[in-house]
Amino acid sequence: MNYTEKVMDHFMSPRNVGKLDTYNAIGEVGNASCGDIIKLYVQIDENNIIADISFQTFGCGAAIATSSMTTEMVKGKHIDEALKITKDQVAEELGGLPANKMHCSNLAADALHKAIKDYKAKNGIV
Amino acid sequence: MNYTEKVMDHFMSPRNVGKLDTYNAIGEVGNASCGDIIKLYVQIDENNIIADISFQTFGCGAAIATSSMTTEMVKGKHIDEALKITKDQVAEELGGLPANKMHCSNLAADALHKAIKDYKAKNGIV
Amino acid sequence: MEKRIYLDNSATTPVRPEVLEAVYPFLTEHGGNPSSRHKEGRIAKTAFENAREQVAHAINCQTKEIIFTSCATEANNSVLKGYLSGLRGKVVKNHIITTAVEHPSVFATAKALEKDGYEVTFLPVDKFGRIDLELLKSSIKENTGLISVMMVNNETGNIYPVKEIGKIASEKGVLFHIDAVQAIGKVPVDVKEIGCDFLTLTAHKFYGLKGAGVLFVKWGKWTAPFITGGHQEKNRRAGTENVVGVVGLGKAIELAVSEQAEESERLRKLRDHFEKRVLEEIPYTRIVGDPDGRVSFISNISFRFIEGEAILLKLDYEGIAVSTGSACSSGNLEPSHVVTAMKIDPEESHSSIRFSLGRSTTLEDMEYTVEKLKNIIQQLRSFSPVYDKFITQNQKESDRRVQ
Amino acid sequence: MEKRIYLDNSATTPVRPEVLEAVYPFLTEHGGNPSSRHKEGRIAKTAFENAREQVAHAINCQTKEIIFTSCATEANNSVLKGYLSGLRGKVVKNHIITTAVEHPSVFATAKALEKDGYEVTFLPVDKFGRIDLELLKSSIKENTGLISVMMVNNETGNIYPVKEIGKIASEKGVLFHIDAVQAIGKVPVDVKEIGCDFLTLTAHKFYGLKGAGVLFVKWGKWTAPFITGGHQEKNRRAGTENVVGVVGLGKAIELAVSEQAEESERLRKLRDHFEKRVLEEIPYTRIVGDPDGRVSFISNISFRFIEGEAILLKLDYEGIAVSTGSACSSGNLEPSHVVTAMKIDPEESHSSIRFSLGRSTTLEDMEYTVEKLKNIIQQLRSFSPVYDKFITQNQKESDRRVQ
Ligand SMILES: Cc1ncc(COP(=O)(O)O)c(C=O)c1O
Ligand SMILES: Cc1ncc(COP(=O)(O)O)c(C=O)c1O
Repeated sequence: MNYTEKVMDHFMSPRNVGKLDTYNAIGEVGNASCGDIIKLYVQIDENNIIADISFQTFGCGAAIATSSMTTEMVKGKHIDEALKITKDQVAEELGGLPANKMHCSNLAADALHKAIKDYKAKNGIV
Repeated sequence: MNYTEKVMDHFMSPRNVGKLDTYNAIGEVGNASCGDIIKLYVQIDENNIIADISFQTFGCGAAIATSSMTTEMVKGKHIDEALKITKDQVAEELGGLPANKMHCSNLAADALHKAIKDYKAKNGIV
Repeated sequence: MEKRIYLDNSATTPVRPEVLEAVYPFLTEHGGNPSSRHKEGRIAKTAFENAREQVAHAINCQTKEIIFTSCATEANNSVLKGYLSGLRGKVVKNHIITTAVEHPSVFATAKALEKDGYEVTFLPVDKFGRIDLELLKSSIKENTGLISVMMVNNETGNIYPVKEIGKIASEKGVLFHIDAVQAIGKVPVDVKEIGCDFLTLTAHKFYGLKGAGVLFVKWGKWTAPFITGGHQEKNRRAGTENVVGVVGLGKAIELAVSEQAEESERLRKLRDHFEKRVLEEIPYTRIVGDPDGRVSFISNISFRFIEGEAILLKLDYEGIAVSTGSACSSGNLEPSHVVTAMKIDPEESHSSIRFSLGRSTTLEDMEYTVEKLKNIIQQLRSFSPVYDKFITQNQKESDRRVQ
Repeated sequence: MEKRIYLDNSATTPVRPEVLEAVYPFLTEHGGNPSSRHKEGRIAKTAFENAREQVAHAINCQTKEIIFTSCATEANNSVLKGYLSGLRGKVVKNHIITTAVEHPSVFATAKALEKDGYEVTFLPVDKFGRIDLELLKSSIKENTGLISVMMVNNETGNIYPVKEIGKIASEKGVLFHIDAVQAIGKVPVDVKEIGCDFLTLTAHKFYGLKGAGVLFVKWGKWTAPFITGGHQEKNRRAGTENVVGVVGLGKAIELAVSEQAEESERLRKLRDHFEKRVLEEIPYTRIVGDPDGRVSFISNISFRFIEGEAILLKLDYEGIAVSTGSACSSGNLEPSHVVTAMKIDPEESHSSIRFSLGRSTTLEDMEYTVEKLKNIIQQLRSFSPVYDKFITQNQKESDRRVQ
């Protein structure tokens, strides 16, 4: 039921918060009625490396912590590698999440995939 | 629910217990399956006064106390006066009885009435 | 020990020292069963029955009208289900009227009964959480058997007009049940004056122990025993009596009711001061509930653009205990049925925090809480996408206006 | 304080010091609701879940198989009624098998279900209180859904062959419920080894507090929630958790099970010595129950020609607490259904006293009790009309023989 120490750490001191000054990809998932909205701002460089990333999150502790964790996990990674990151990996990296939070509040990886896929489509990358 | 002090007194130190050496009337009520048997031994003198009385009781605290109380109440009384004594009066004299004991365990007055009526019938008293 | 500010007294209250003192002998030398005939039993019985008198005195009824239960949830189940099993085989009176804002112990139970083929009307509420008495009246039909309305709502603190409902119910010959869990010790609760047939309480909302509750059943009225077996509570609730819980409940209700007027006033001042500061110093906040008809110890405030749990956790870290929506449904992620019934918009429905004050609450606590809140709300909004969007739009609009 | 000898441990046990120590923090500084997300809530939750582990360990099951209830009576009601509501609308499996000697929480509930149109078989017992396994087997029919048999009888101490019943039940695909209230801490209780689907316990029989019970539900098996409302106990038992009761239960069961083997042996010696002396030194006495299959802490003895309550009161006056028949039906005047089922003759059925030993019991206690009993029995018989008749008849017969 309770959050792990790592979740609490990412929740209390979230990494990469806010909106990047410059970004070339955005991914947003969730909606207010389910209580979670996660928006990622991503700066992808010419080698398709995630040079910088930040998040805005409306949501519970788990939503904020998973957002923060996801940005940390993918910063500096090639976008194709980043696409391989799953929600389960994010939860695992945080030492686990309460069962009722696994599904609804662990959306950051989805937002990331969305951002990358949009970027790829826009830039004709396959 | 609990017994009054007076009930406990009559239960712990019952008056007039056992079987009189001489008696000319007996009254028995109750049966083992309902858990109460009361038997009174009565010595009625030529003036129809209860000269002596004793009881044997198989039963709970209330049954023993009401038996004891009844014998005290009627000793020295004329049988016609004794016949007027009711179970409610016995209970009252004891300061009350728990509701569930009023009915089943308060039988001594009945036994007394039986003894006197038998005596009257046998001796042709009307 | 770390300093803590406990503002979750609607969820549960700690045991107060006088209650501990009252129950202590029954945790040590007096271990008897009230149903036993020996001295140990009689001591337990006497204390147990003394608690019954304390309750009867507190709500102005007779001792024989009190049934002790394990909690209000059991008592509410007993009324709703027991009332119905009293009807077994009869087709009439299978309609219940309740509200859309009841505690789950009534709400979910009524929903379950509905599934079982009974007819239930859930009275809607307006955006302040108020019910419409005219609607209640007109909802009563030939087959209406029971009205169940809470006295004080556990999420908003709204007070419902139970006296008026009692009048309507008795005019129409319908039984009336009140869930008074959040009312006792907070407003006067007098069953004679109200005129109800059933009323439920739970000890742990007024500084008693968790695990002891009360079901008042007006003399002459009847519900089928819900828990069957032994002869306890005159065959109306079987099971060995919870001596410690009930003795504690007795002491707690005696104190709660005797201190009610003064304590309510004290908390009203603290609560009003707190709300004034929050509404003035933190933008985009508002009171959830009926501003004109609330108990004085609950403050439900929505902080737009942020989700409640995040606020709760940050406050907790700062030493302040609060809850989001109903504590009873905190295992859940949905906004509560109460907030939903009030038609608060989905985003805001996730943003509300319930501050519930209690005996330990001081002015310093409330000042400290305001200060911490200001930081926390500002910080959480700083990375809220909803806030960002709102501000950006506002900016555009004001830019447009300026042009 | 007056010296008391408490020989009514089957009715209830006092709270043991280790349990008080375990619950004390939750009566003082830790007042939180386990469902709350803040620190106060987490502290309560942790202790509460720790108790669940203690119970799971004690009866050898998984923590998710444990539901905490307010008492065994509630748990027994939950199984019998919840099992049935799981069947709602289905005609099959509406037959329950139980025994004629169950505790009222099963017996009376089964009787009530019978009235509601369910089919119930009450297995008879012999004069020792034993059931016939062959009869049980042959009672199972196409529509049998549940077998409910207690592990240890609360009046006689008889141990029932639950392992054999478990085997029969699983062979026939019938659910099996055990009321293990009087068994835990007295004999080993291992749900895996027994192979049951439901099992119930109550804390106050093993030195926990009154008001906390356990319902074990084998994983994958199901009963409809009995008390509905909040999400507590994974929606299987609504109502704010009784933290003090459950934390105490956890500690109590841990100790009871770890001390079981040694304590049972200690009590067996005391009990056997007591019974030997009583049977030898007081005429017209005998053991009620199965001499070859009883737990070691109960001694039910009939003292012919006297009614039990009189003995109880006299013993109480001498400082000794005992009970007549079942403590649970002591509001009643009838001989218990258990004694009736054993076909003990009516007069003797009123004459039995249950001595139930416990942690506090010493050899001196038992010696003292024998001495007091001798006087009391003699005194009460001295004015028993039944005794008088018996002696007179015996006298006549022996006179006849002499002539
Ligand atoms: C065998 C048995 N089952 C069930 C119970 C009921 O326990 P409780 O009264 O705690 O519900 C008892 C004791 O009262 C008992 O002895
Ligand atoms: C209004 C209301 N009714 C009923 C309950 C149920 O009380 P309990 O959980 O003690 O059964 C609560 C609190 O939980 C409540 O706030």
